[in-house]
Amino acid sequence: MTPPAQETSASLPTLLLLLPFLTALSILIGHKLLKGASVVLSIASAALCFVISLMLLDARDSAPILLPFIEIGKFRIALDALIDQQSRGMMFIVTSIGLLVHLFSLGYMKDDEGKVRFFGSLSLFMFSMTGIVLAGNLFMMFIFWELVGLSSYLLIGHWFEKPSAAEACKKAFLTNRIGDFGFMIGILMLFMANHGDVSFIGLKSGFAEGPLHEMTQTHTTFMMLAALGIFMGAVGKSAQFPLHVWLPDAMEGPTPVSALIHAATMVAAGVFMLVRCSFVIEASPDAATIIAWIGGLTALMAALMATQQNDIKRVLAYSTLSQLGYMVMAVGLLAIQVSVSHHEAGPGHPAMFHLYTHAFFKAMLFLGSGAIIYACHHEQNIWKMGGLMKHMPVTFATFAIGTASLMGVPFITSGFWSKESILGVGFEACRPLFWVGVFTAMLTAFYMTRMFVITFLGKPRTENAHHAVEAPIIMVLPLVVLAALTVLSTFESFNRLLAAMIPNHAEGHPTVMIASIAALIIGSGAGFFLYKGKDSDPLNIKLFANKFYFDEIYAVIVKVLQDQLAWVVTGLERMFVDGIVARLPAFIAVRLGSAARVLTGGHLQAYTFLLGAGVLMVIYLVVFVLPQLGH
Amino acid sequence: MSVFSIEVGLAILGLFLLALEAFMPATTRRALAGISMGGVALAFLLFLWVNKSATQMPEFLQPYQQLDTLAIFYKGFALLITFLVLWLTSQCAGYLTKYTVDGRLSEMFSLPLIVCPGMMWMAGAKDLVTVFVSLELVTVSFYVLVAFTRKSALALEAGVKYLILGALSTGILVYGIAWVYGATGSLTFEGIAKALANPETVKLPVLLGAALLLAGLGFKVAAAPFHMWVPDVYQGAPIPVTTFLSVGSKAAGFVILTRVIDTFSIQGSIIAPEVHGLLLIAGALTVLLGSLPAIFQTSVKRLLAYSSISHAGYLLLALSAHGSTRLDLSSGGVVAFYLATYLPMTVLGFLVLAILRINGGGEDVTDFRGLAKRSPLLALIMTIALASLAGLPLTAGFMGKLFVFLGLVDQAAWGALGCAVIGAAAGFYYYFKTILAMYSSDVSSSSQPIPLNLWTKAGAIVLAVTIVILGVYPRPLQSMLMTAPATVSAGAH
Amino acid sequence: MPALLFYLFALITLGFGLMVVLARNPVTSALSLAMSFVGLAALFISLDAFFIGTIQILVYAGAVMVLFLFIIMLLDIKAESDRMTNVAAIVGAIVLGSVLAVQIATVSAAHHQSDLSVNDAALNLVAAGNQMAATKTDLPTISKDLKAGILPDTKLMGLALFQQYGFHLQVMGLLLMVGTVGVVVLSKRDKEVAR
Amino acid sequence: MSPLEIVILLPLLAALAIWLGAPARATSVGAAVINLLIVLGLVFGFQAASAGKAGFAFESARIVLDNPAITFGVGADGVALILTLLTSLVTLAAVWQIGDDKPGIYHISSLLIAAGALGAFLSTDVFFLYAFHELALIPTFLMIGLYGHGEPEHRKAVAWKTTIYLGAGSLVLLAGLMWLVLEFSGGGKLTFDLQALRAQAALTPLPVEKQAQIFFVLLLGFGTLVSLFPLHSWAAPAYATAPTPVAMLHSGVLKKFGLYGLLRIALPLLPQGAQVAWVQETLLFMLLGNILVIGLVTINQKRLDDVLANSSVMHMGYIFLGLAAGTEIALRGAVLLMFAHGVSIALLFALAGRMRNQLGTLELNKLGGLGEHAPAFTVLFAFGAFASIGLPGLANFAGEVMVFVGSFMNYGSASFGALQWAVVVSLWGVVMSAVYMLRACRNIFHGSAMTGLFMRDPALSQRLPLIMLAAVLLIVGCCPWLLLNLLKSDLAAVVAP
Amino acid sequence: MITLSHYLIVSGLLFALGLAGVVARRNIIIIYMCLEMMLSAANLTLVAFSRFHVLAGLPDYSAQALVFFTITVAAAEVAVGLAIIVALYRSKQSVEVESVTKLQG
Repeated sequence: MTPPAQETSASLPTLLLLLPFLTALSILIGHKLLKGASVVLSIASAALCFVISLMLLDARDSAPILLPFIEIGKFRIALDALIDQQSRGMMFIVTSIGLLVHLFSLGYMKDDEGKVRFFGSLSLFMFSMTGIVLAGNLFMMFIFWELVGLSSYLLIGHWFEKPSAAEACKKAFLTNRIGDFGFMIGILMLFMANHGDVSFIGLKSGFAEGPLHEMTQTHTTFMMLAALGIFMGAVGKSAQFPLHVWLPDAMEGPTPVSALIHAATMVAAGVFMLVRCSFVIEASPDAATIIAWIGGLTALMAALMATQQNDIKRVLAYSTLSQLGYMVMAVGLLAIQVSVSHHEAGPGHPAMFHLYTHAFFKAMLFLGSGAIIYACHHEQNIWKMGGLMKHMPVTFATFAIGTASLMGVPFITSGFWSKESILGVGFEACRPLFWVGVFTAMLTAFYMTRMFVITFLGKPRTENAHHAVEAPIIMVLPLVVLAALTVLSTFESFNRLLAAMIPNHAEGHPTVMIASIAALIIGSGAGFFLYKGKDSDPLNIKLFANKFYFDEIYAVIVKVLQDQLAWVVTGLERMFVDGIVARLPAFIAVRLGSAARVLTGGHLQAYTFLLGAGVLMVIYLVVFVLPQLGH
Repeated sequence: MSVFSIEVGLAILGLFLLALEAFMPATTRRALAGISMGGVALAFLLFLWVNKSATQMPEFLQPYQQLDTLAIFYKGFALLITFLVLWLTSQCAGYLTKYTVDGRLSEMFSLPLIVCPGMMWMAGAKDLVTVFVSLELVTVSFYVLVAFTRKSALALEAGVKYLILGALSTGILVYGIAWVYGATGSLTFEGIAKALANPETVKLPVLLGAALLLAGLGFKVAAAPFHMWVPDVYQGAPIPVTTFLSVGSKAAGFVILTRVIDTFSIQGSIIAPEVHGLLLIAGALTVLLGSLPAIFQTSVKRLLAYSSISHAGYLLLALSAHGSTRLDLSSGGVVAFYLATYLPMTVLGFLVLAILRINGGGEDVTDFRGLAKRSPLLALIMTIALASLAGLPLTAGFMGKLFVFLGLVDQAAWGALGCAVIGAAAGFYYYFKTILAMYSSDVSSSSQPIPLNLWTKAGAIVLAVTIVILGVYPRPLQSMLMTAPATVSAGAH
Repeated sequence: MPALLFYLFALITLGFGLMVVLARNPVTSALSLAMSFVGLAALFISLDAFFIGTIQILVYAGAVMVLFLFIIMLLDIKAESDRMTNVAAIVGAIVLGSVLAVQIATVSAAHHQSDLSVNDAALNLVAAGNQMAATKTDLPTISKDLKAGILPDTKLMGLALFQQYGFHLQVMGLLLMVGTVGVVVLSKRDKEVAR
Repeated sequence: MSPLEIVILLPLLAALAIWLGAPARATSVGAAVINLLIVLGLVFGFQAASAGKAGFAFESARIVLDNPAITFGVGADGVALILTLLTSLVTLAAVWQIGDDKPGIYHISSLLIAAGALGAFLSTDVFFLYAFHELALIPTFLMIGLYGHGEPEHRKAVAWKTTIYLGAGSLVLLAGLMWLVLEFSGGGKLTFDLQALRAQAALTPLPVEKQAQIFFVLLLGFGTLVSLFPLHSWAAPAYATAPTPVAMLHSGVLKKFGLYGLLRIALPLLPQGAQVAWVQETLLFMLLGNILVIGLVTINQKRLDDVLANSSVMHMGYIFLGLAAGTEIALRGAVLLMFAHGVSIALLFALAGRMRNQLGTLELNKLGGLGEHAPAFTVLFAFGAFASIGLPGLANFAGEVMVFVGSFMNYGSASFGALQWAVVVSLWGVVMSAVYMLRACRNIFHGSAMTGLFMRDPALSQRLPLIMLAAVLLIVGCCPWLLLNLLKSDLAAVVAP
Repeated sequence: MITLSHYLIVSGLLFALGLAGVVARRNIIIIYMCLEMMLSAANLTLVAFSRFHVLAGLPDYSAQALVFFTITVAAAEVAVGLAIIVALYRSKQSVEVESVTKLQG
């Protein structure tokens, strides 16, 4: 797969890729020497990355080869970047939020003895994430896909002494592995179908007029399976139903991690990848429909779960889930739209747009929650908070902005526009999903209001909440910056300037707008009046509180389909395989041997008899048997 | 000076020693050992030196003795093993004398000097009379030798068993000779071959004769189902005699067998297929009956007896590849090669056994415990010997097996090959059992180091090195045997 | 030889042979073995093998059997007691014996000369005598006898042994020597016991 | 005298020296280091040495026997060189981590095993290729039987099982090789020389069905040595019981001999044999047995050494997958995977051995929280573990992905054959391996430390060889082309992609 | 008319008889006698064949020479054998086969 002659030099992206890697490596090797310096190193590299990504913003589209990997004859798997509008924008999000989170962690992890390890892992994550964003072919994508899995494993398990954290990181990795299982199959199918070229450019042309083109007509199932395989990767990474269970548990990690990885960037990588491969999905309407519905389902379910959570981070986690659901749904919907009306989609992608806006405000919300938790001495239960408005004004303000734009307050928040564009597509492509989206929007408004009210309004419910003070400047600063970005990202002019995203403000159907606004009002209103001044949850719905019992169900499945099966198989293997291949022959040999010892039993008479009998046998054999055989 | 004079000279030396023993009882054992070993050594050197062309033989011997490659090889072989046996005898004189009535070993030194020419004449035999006569010379001497240390009940029992069964086999052998003679009208291999190649010859009597003859010889080489005497006799007899039996008498038996088989499966022979089939079956059976019971053995001496049975099996299988022409070695050549590799490892095994006995140990596997501590050299050498017996590559034993297996694969005798594989696999167990015991550090019967005199060391090392050399560089030996043609040239063609 | 005599001697041979196997008392067995050998010798002679027949009586019936008897007397071995008769062994023996006999009989019938009688395979002594006389290794006595139609069996035997098989004869001597030595070695008195 | 002969002889001489009383540790480590340096030199000199040559580099041949023609011939192509490198790396690590309290036989047998492996990999003559492998039989047997872990009865039983299993397997192999030799010596005199056999095979290929039969016999023979399902039941107990250096060398290096043999002898001489339907389907069935059955068995294990031992059995399946695919990419991937697996499993066994020494147990549910006290140890283990579950950036991934890709080279087709389905299933195996490895990590290093079970990081001097292995994993994982460039034409595709 | 097969069968019967005796009897001396019987049977066969294998008008004396040797060998064997048996009797006070069953397995 030979990419087109590269316009811009590969040096800049290469640097961008290697910088965090080298940082992580040097921290791994030299942490004894560097000590505190390693933190600085890590932050410095993050900052540098940010700068580079800014420089890249006005780079021309290109597909430079960064590093060789495997090259045999004309077969090659290389690390080659694909620099285009999408990757540039994504890179901006990753590096900017990454930098801010680095800074925030400086404060948040101040007195954590695993600080060095934490920053090392962060750099590793930056490296892997950059890789995903830059990836120009699916193999490279897969490589870094797994690497972000690793870094998230390390970061979730940062406090590995806590059993819950240990379990959580394991769960996250394994769930992602299951996703990658499908992802790899999808890649291989495309590899086979497209004659060994899985670079995005190659695939795109392949679908346009290459070998894949007619296959989309002739072998629909094959293409659907391929598309779903690719999608499965996203299901794992972006925690879609049914592999969504790992994300809430991932909140065991330090809050900055949750902000960066499990809200803004990594979990969004699934969506990023889907958009990258949108042509695959567009090639198969059935796949598109499935994807859209799974997205919608996730969005709805997660929102319902969120309404009953009491852990501030978990509420945010579930909202992240449901927002991701939105984006995936958007991918599916747009694909449907394109495949139905065979016109090429517009430049910007609603999913990407929502990803972009969501990244900022969700990161901010998480960091805000982090600040709150920090202030309340690592108290996470919202019912143990309250009245924080007075104690932490800045946090309050930023949090408010974030909440608003997550709920999608009309016209003034970025969240509104991005959600609008999605609902708009839904309205045209698939009505039922449109209503699902609207309902989810209402729920979103509800639970965010709920959390906001319980946390900030009313009076403190505990000592911790009472003595809460504003977080140190190093932590507040990122909040403010993010708030600014959130607000800015509302205005097209800014985005144009960034050239990161082309938000297509849906000058859409009035129904869409009315519906979403109505949803907002109903939801937030209900939330406000229901929870105003309450000290405990007035309504409790076990089903939602227990997340539809997914964990329990999965626990049973794992137990039966894996552990007990393994037990049985082990028994069978010992019994039959070893038994028949090894023990049985040995047994027979030993039996024969002991039987043969009778021949040498020590009795002279027996010997003479045997000797005579032997002679007779030989005579019989030679004289009477063998001649008949003719031999 | 001819080969024959060497043989006669040895016999005379043997008689001289007997006389010496009889008339000058004062002669020390050392002197006897010295004279006999010196004599054999001298004979061996002369043998290497003399002109070994058949014309050198006195013409009254011409009809009965031949000097082809095989004959020369086996004559040399006989001299070598006799020397080693005498050496071994002088080694374990210490404990052997405990079991002789007069505390002397004199005949143990003189009889081998008479056995040796017997074997050499067997090696060159051209007709059944010579075979019978020399074979009986050897056998009768062995009756005496086996029962020699008769104060040990086991030796005596072994003697009795060997006597009865040996005599029985002799009877069968003679009867077989009678029938072969009756059916072919000749007692010389050449004449028999000629008759066999002649399609008019009636088949049935020949087959009976062949069956009885092979049965008689099969007893001598410990082929199943005539192997049952071997474990008992080997275990009971004094170690040097056991060595002599398991190497010398086996080799002598096999040279006869080779010639007989070559005769029977001569070009166009009417009984070739039957003989071939019998060899395959008997060989496979022998391997199994030798290997599988060995799994249970606790006495190393008896273990070696069983191993010698299974090796006999491989040798029979080697003979069965008479038709195969892929190797430069004829089947007889392969047998000779195998026996040449078999000699050093077996002698080594018995040597170590003897040394243990001398140092107050027994013959059980448990007596080998901690040998690696008591004498690392001995342990290493025994390991090499056992590895070679088990047929591990880079040792002599493997080369022999390689040729045998090649022959089997070439004639596509998968069944026999399977048996051979099973036997070899079982071999891994019972040989390695001893190795494990030697290196295991848990409490041993006695743990004081074993003293080794220079000669013992030297001899042992030489033998071990021979094993390794034959294992990695068998070229000289093979090229020496390469010119061995099918040893009987029938006038038929 | 008339058929009658053949059957008589065959009967003697086999009958006393049977006695050897059956007799309880070793002495009986030994004596009947001697008798059976006498019968055998007669059979030899019926085959014109006078010399062999003679030494069969001299060596076997004479020396060997005496040796046997002597040993039996020396050790004065009792008859095998009834209770110890091993049924299995006897059955086995019968089976083996009969099967072997059948096999041999079958093959014997197949031999190409099986139905030739001694007269059919007649000796041509005169011709042989002439032939012998022609050779330079002629022994006048032999050729004279042959020409006279007498079979000088012993002389011919001697010829065979001392001309053809001289070497083997020497080996036999060696063998007998070994036998003697062996006997000496194996029956030496044990010093400790003696003392 | 070819340098390769030195490489083979050096360990043997060192072993002899130790037996004669030289200081064990110094001698063996010294020899290993020198060997490693020589091999590295060869690796760098390889391009030059093999430039423009079809056959092997650094060749030399000494005639041992005329007919059958057996020569003590050595020579290296890319595959041999890669495996030689692997051997010298693992050998160094293995002898280095042997404690000073251990008797000399530890070093002697390690060196013997190493010499056997080196000889097998570097011989260009089938006879010696076979013979050298057997050289390791007795040392392995003795080490397991005498110094293995667990009750004496248990370890003896394991030693017997291993030895007899391997012995029988190699006898079957011997039969197969002889069949091969007899068939390919073209009526003339027999030859064991690989080049000659190849020439003959190119000249007069056998009828396909006969190729299939011979290939199958060879597969059984070699497969036993590689613990190919269902001929695997010796492996897991052997590795779990064997002393650390033996476990490292045997599972890391010696086991590769079987695969090497298939690559070196079976595939080139019997190209169609492997592709005959019934052979390939049987092979696929067997390797899926390795991956699925043993994968589940591994999940069921309760002790770390059992987990590692079984996992090493399981991973053979992926290499066999590469052989079954037979495309150039897949074959090279298999070679890479052999190297990677060797390094990673050796690393893991070394660490497990240390843990056993310090903690006295490897029961997963007894351990925990080691990550707190032994961070460096934990990191090293993580390298091994994640490598073995095929994480990108560590060596195994490149190999696995090449095997998978190589199996999907029937371009343009829109349907799965047996091979492709096998790949799908074995991809699930990757998930399973993640399950047991992460479980092990979680039980050993995460959570809170169990009382009484406490260990520290090994001293740097003890850590060095392990760090070396980990570094190799990382380097090869990031730049697989370093090794792949060594493979030139010597792995021409068996089936045209 | 007495033919060759008569002799063969007689000798065969004698041989079989000897074998049967060897197997059936437990007294080693008697076993030894039976062995001698077998040898003689073989001799009879040889002589018969030699007589019927007429060379130049004479019986084939080479076969008879073999018979001569056989008889000699038999004599020597008897001597040695009886010596061994005597030795056995001295140590075991018995010449029954049951007295030699120590070596087994």
